[in-house]
Amino acid sequence: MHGQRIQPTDEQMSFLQIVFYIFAAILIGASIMVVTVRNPVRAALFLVLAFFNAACLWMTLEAEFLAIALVLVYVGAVMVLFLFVIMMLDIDIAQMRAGFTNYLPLGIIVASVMAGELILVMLSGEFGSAQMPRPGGHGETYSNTEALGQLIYTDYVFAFELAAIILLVAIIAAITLTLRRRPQTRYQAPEEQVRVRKQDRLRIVQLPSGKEDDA
Amino acid sequence: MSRQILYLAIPLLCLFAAIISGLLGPRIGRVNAHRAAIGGVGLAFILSSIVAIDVYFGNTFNGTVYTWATSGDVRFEVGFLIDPLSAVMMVVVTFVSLMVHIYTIGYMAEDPGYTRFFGYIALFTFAMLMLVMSNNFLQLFFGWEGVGLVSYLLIGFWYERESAIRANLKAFLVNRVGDFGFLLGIGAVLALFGSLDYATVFAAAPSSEGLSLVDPFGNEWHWITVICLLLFVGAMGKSAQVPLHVWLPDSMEGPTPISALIHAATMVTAGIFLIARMSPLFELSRTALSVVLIIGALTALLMALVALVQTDIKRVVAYSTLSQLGYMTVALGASAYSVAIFHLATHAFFKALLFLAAGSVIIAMHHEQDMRRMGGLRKSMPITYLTCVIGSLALAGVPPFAGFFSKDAIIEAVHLSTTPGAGFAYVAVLVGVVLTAFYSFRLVFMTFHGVPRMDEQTRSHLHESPRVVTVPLILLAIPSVIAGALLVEPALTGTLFGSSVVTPEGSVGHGPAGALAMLAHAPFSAPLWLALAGILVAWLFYCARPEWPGWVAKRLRVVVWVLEHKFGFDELYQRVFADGSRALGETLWRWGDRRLIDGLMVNGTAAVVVRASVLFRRVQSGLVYHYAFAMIIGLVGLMSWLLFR
Amino acid sequence: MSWFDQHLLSLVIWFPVLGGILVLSTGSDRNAPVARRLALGIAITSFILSLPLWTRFRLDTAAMQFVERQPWIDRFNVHYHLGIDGIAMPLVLLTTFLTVIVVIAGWQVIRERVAQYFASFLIMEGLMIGVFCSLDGVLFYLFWEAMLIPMFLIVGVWGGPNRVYAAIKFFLYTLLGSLLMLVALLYLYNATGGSFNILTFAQLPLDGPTQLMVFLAFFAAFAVKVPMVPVHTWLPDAHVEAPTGGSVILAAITLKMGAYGFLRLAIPIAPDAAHQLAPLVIALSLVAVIYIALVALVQQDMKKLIAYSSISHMGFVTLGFFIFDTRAMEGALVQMISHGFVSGALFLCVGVLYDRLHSREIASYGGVVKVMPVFSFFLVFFAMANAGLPGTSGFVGEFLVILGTFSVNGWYAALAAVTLVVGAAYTLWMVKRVAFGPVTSPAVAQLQDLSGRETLMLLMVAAGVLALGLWPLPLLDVMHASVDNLLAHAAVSKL
Amino acid sequence: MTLAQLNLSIVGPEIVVSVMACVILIVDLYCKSPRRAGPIYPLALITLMAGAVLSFGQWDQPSALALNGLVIGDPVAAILKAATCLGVAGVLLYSRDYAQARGLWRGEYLVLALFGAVGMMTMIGANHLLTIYVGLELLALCLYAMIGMQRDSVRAAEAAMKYFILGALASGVLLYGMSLLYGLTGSLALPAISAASASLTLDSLPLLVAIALIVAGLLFKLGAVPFHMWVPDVYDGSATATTLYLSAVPKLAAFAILLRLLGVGLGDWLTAWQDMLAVAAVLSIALGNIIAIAQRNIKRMLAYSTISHMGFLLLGFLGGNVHGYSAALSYVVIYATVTLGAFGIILVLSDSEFESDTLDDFKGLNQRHPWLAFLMLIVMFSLAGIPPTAGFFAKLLVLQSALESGFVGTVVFAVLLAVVGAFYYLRVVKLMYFDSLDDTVTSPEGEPGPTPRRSFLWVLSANILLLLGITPWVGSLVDWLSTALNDFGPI
Amino acid sequence: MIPLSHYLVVGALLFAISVVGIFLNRKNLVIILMAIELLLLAANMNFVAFSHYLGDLSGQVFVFFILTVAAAEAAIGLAILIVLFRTRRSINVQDLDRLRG
Repeated sequence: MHGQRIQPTDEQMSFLQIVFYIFAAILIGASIMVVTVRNPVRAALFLVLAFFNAACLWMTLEAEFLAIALVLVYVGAVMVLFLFVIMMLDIDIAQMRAGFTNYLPLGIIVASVMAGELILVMLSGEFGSAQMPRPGGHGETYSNTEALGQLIYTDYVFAFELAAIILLVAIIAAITLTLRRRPQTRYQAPEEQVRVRKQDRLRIVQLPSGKEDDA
Repeated sequence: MSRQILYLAIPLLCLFAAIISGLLGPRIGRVNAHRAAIGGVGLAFILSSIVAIDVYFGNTFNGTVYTWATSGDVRFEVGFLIDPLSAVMMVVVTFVSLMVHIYTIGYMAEDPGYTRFFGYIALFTFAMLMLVMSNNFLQLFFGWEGVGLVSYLLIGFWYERESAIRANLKAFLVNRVGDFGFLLGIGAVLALFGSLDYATVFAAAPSSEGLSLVDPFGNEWHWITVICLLLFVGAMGKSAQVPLHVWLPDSMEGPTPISALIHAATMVTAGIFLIARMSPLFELSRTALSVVLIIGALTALLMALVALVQTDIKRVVAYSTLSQLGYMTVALGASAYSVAIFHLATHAFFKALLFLAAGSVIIAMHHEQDMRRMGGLRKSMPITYLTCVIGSLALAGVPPFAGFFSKDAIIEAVHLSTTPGAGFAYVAVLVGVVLTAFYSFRLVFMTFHGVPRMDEQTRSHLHESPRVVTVPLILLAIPSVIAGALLVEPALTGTLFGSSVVTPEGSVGHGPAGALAMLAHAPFSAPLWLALAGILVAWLFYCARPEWPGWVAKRLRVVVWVLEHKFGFDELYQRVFADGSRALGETLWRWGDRRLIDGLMVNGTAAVVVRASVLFRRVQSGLVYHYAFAMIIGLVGLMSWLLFR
Repeated sequence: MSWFDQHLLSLVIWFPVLGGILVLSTGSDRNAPVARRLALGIAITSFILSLPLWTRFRLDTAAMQFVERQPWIDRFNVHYHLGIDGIAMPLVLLTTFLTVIVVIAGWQVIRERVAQYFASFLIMEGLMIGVFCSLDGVLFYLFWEAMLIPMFLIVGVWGGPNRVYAAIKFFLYTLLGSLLMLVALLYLYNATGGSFNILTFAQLPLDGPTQLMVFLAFFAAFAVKVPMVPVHTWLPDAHVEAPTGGSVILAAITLKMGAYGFLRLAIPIAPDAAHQLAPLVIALSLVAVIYIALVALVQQDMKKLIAYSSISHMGFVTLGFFIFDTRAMEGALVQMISHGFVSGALFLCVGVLYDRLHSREIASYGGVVKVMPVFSFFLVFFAMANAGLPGTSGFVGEFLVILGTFSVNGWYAALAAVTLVVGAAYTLWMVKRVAFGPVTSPAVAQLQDLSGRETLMLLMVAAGVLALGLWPLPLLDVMHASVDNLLAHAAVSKL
Repeated sequence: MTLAQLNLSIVGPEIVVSVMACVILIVDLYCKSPRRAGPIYPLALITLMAGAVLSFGQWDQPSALALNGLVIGDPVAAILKAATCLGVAGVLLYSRDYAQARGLWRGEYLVLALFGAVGMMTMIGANHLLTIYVGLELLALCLYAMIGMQRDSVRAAEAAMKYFILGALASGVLLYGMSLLYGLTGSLALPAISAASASLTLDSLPLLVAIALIVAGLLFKLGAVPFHMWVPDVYDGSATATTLYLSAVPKLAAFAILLRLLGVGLGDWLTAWQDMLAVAAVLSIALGNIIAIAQRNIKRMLAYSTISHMGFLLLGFLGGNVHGYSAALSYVVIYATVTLGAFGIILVLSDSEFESDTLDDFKGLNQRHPWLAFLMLIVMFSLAGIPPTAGFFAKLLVLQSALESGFVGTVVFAVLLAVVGAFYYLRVVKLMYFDSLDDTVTSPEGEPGPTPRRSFLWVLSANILLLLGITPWVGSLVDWLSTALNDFGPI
Repeated sequence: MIPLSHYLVVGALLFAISVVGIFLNRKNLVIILMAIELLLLAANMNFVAFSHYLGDLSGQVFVFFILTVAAAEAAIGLAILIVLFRTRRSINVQDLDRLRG
């Protein structure tokens, strides 16, 4: 690890706390909106909002690289993909609401039971500030990205390679699933291209020379 | 050793005869079949006689032929006990059987089942010999059931007749009820004595007298009484004692020679023989003797009464047999075992005679058995008539015919008996004498005297039976006349049976011991006069005043109705046991097996599972949010359980 | 011991199984004659192979004989462990003998999938023998359950109209019981500290409640198989629907497997529980004897009647076992063998009629003796044997059981002896309605008497019935040592 | 850090297969031809064989860590990896005709299948939460895509979507649980997690929640109740070839992560998850067997049967000891073999127009194809656990281990429900053997139906007869499989 | 001082919301896909928080991989969505019921 840990001062902490609660509140609110809102486009935008806030929270946890990656990967790529699909599919939003409220109470009950239990557990003391105090911040020379990179390319190289494969699979899968060969569309045929021979490309036509013009 | 081979030869000859004539009959032809059978049985008769003479000179035998099985500490063996009792029985059995064989040649001449019939009766002789020659309970039971089997086969001989096959089933089942007791009796013997060998059992019996048995319900039973009563149940079945008598009249569905052989002379007396054999045991139980006595008396009386109203010639003889078996049982109950066997022997001759005579009549009448359609046959069938009269006189107990001596001895023995119930028995046997005389001469008069009542065609063809029929009649008539006089003395003094039958002091009576003395005493005793009175009444009713029976019947309508329904035993059994068990079986099957077990438990479970399947299947709604919901509920459940358990 | 002795049991088990596979390989029905002959040859050979089991059997010991033991699954200490004693040996011979009969019985009758039919029986023969020979819990269970598969197919493929229901019922019923047995076996394995040896199980000290549970688990398996009331209802269905050979094997052998299980497993392993529950078992047995006999009385279908009669007779067997008396137990064992012959023969008789008229209804017949005298002779003979007539094998068992029972409890004996009457009633009433009386229909009048093949097979069984009835001593001699040993073992409490 | 320290040979099979998958992808690009089958199919088979051989070569090596502790190489991993490769090869063998007839037989399909295999092998060798997760996702993504590849099928799309949503949900749950575990133990490596048990007891509520979440995620992967609902729909909706792929082989990997996570990672907190697994096992056996009865579609029926089998598999885990794990290992290996056979037969019977997937399609099979009927018979009895098939021994082993751990009631219950289960297996046998090929079936002149490739039939027969044929040698197999777990545990 | 538990509570709430969101939504598959993203975010939140408080970077590495996988997952999920839409002309969750029973 690079750099030195710096103990934060109280003021910083209180500022951090305010930031934390604001972002956390927005994050939760945005999440609720994602699952309840009627319009998928809006849901996607709320999700973007949630991600932004999550990224901010991660910043408070000194996970700068991940925070940036979240915004870049998620907001920049994945959410765009979502929006793209939503637009492409052009779904009738009007009928998307019916019946929702019928299940809402049940959903709230289940959610509150689950959230209740989880919160109970989280607050049960094991993760309190006494048991797990907040470590000091890193020094200025510390680079989160570099540290991560060190790990990823050494200790976790196997996982990294696998992640590469996963991405490859995703590419293959996405293409095979969605690529439609319309008969009227013209495609490249690489196998044909490779197999091609000179004769196929160039037909030498013997034209009689020196003929007279057709009229 | 050579004796042993001799003993072995007697039953085995009959067995081989049976196999040859019965199984190979269709191959070797009728004549050879009956030759084989008669040859075998005849030889057996000769050998039996030799054995009897041998025994007379004191050469008894008790030994094992082979070990049938061993189990635990008990050896089950097959062996012979040759003593006076078995010797007498062997001679009687083989003689009557031989006669029946010969008679059959004529009687069954036209029957398609000729060879089969010979096979059966030879087999019967085998089984009966095994029964009487046995030295242990196991073999006794073997013979016992063997004769039952043949009886079953023979009653149903004419298998196409519904009544015949009903009768044989009935006979077998009623006998099985007896065997039920018998087998348990054997079980009791084994449980008490640890052996099934007569000699061992009898030797141990006196010392076991005081033992009692406590059943799981806390009742205390006297061991010997239990054994004797159970054995007597067996005897009741085979010897057709009330209330297990119902099969015997029906068994007349079989061919007449069978009625003579099995259902008069031999098999039905097996029960009498059994108790005589078991006399050392029965002597130890007054309770058992008393039961024997009363059952015997009841049988003697009730069956004689039923005989009064029968119109079927064979049924009259059958009921008379029942009644006479009752007499024998009475004698047993009075501890006069030798007398019972004596009566058994004489009865065998004259009853076989009567049956065969009846058979002769039936042949002449073209298988018509109703006496109301007979009459006046004496002219066309003199030999039959004569022998029939001899048989009837013997049956009625008129001196000096055989029946007189034996029956008189029984009456005397009952008179002297101190067994509880003897008073009733005495009255019963005396009344029985009148009735016996009446119904036997009713038969004679209705059949041979008076006006012929048959149709014209039958009458024109009436003629005496062929010689194969009449010769046995004559041969049987001879012992019917003389056997009593010859045997009475040794039988009553105990010399005939020696130690093979217990003869308690004072059981036979101290009256006149010799035949002549008895004859001389006869006019001064009640039975003779009672018999004569019975004959007289029969003459009045059926010869002199033929209108009287109808008049009496009208007056005593209820009595006649009861008698014609044989006291309702048949109906009762049919309703209660036959129909009852069938109804019970039906109920158990329908409700128990099908509804409760199969319907409710087996198929019910299956149905519940299938229902559950269909029900649970609906949970799989196909909607992804339901699936997710299930997962989340499962997750919450797991979490809650772990957290709050 | 020679090599031959050491591997004799394996030979007797696997020869028919491999033979069955060989028969199976003859394939389609075009080769049916080959399949038949091959099957008969294999059946006869395996019968002959099994004979040395008798001739070389030592009567003076209760120990297992012809033992063969090889490790099989080391991880569970499972062995390929075979051996027979005086209880098992007669059953093995019965199996090999009856398979010959069954092959003869199916000779002409089975016209479809002939090879599969005979192969099923041969394979089943080996598996059933395996049950009787196994001394290892897993091996026992393996054979026990594997036998269900061919039987299931036999009932289902060649059976009657309601065969599917019957086959599935048979299978599931039996499976239910046997799975509980499996649990018990596994439990014992854990309790012994890692052994599946049945002989070790028998020596295992178990406390009272455990014994009770183990016994009940075994009881579930064996009671179903025997079958005892009230888990008997699979049997009438399976019997009725099965083809003749199937019924014969079902009645003659498979039921014995249940009874055998009591002796080999349930009683030795849990003697105290066995004593404790003996009244229950006896009560069920007596219910079987009487209740089932009454039910049999009203059956309209011959096979059903005989099936119920089987249950009733097997009641005698369980009664004899749980009286804990030498005579009763030996009687029960003789009854097992005898019942194998007699009920098998009765099913063969019904099969003979069924092949001709394709009806098992009693009402369809009547007066058969007129047209089929030889057949009727056998029918009456076997009926009498079924009714326990002395001189036939049917008597020996009943006699000994009743005698043995009487020495323990007279009332039990009295109730058991009711079968003398009711047993005769249902059997002979059926005979009466089928064989006797006037010829009822033109179809009956057309019936042909037994062919030589049918006569032969019935004659073979009849000879067995008669021989056993007249001289059961050799059979009993085989059992004495083992039965005494078993009773002595069961008499010693494990608590 | 040197290359030697990475211990690359342990991940050799994964490397070979993934590299070859890329190669195939490229080859496919240039050899596409509608007429010729092309070289990719044999290439894929060779790849898998090579993977199998490489994996199998390690089975007697001592346990060792590789790639900085992300991966472990031990005998059980070697066996399971080899089995995975062979299983996938089998799947490809069986699927060929069927998939070709439906236009599924494309390079992408094979490549995805191979990458899926890589995912499974990764899971099998995982020694680290991250490896588990990545492997899991790799497999899952391949499966989603493979199901969805039958693009013209409404059912396949629906199945893919359902699988995707539920699978993602389960992954999320698992991840969340992993995150808690990470927080509690401060480590992602399984041995380290296990070592934390010295200080971390079950009084810790977050630990309990973490265990619950992880178990839930694992149960989903197995398809145990109540996380089973995807199973029938996905089995049913997918093309049979894909069903074959996702039903047989991934269970091996699922077993492996169960083994790694519960056996190593959470092994010391046995009491927390033992009962959960028992409940899930009982519910799975019950529900699976009961609902299967009402099915008319054999794929759905087999799906429910799978659920019940996973219940049985869980029984092996109840004891939390090596004994039980080895039983479960035998169970899963035998199960995979049976399933391959079952779907293999369905594949044989299907042809280009005809999906032989309803029960009625099996009517009278004995008359048409006695041999196939016989094979199916073995499969069915093996699934039902009737001796002498291998299925019996599998059941025997897990029941024994559960009993040994004192779960008597559970075992009795399981056993009783196995009877219910036997019913629907028997029904298939009944249809094949007892029913005749009557009017309901399409071919009126008794035309023999599709004629499978001879080589295919050989492989199928060998596969299925194995179930019967190992009986005499089952001892060696079981012994061998249990030695694989002899020195199992955290290194 | 922000205790670790507060971050965890945020994560727990996100988890609960997203989980409920998955089954609450009956109309639009896209929103379900988004809920899944939220679910992963919840896990990520935990990892990052733990990573920070433990002073151990491996949690962040894990998140890195989760992000990668999530992106791949989103791509495939959307691809399947498109396939579904093409065959069914609907992405209504309630229409997704051909397979059942």
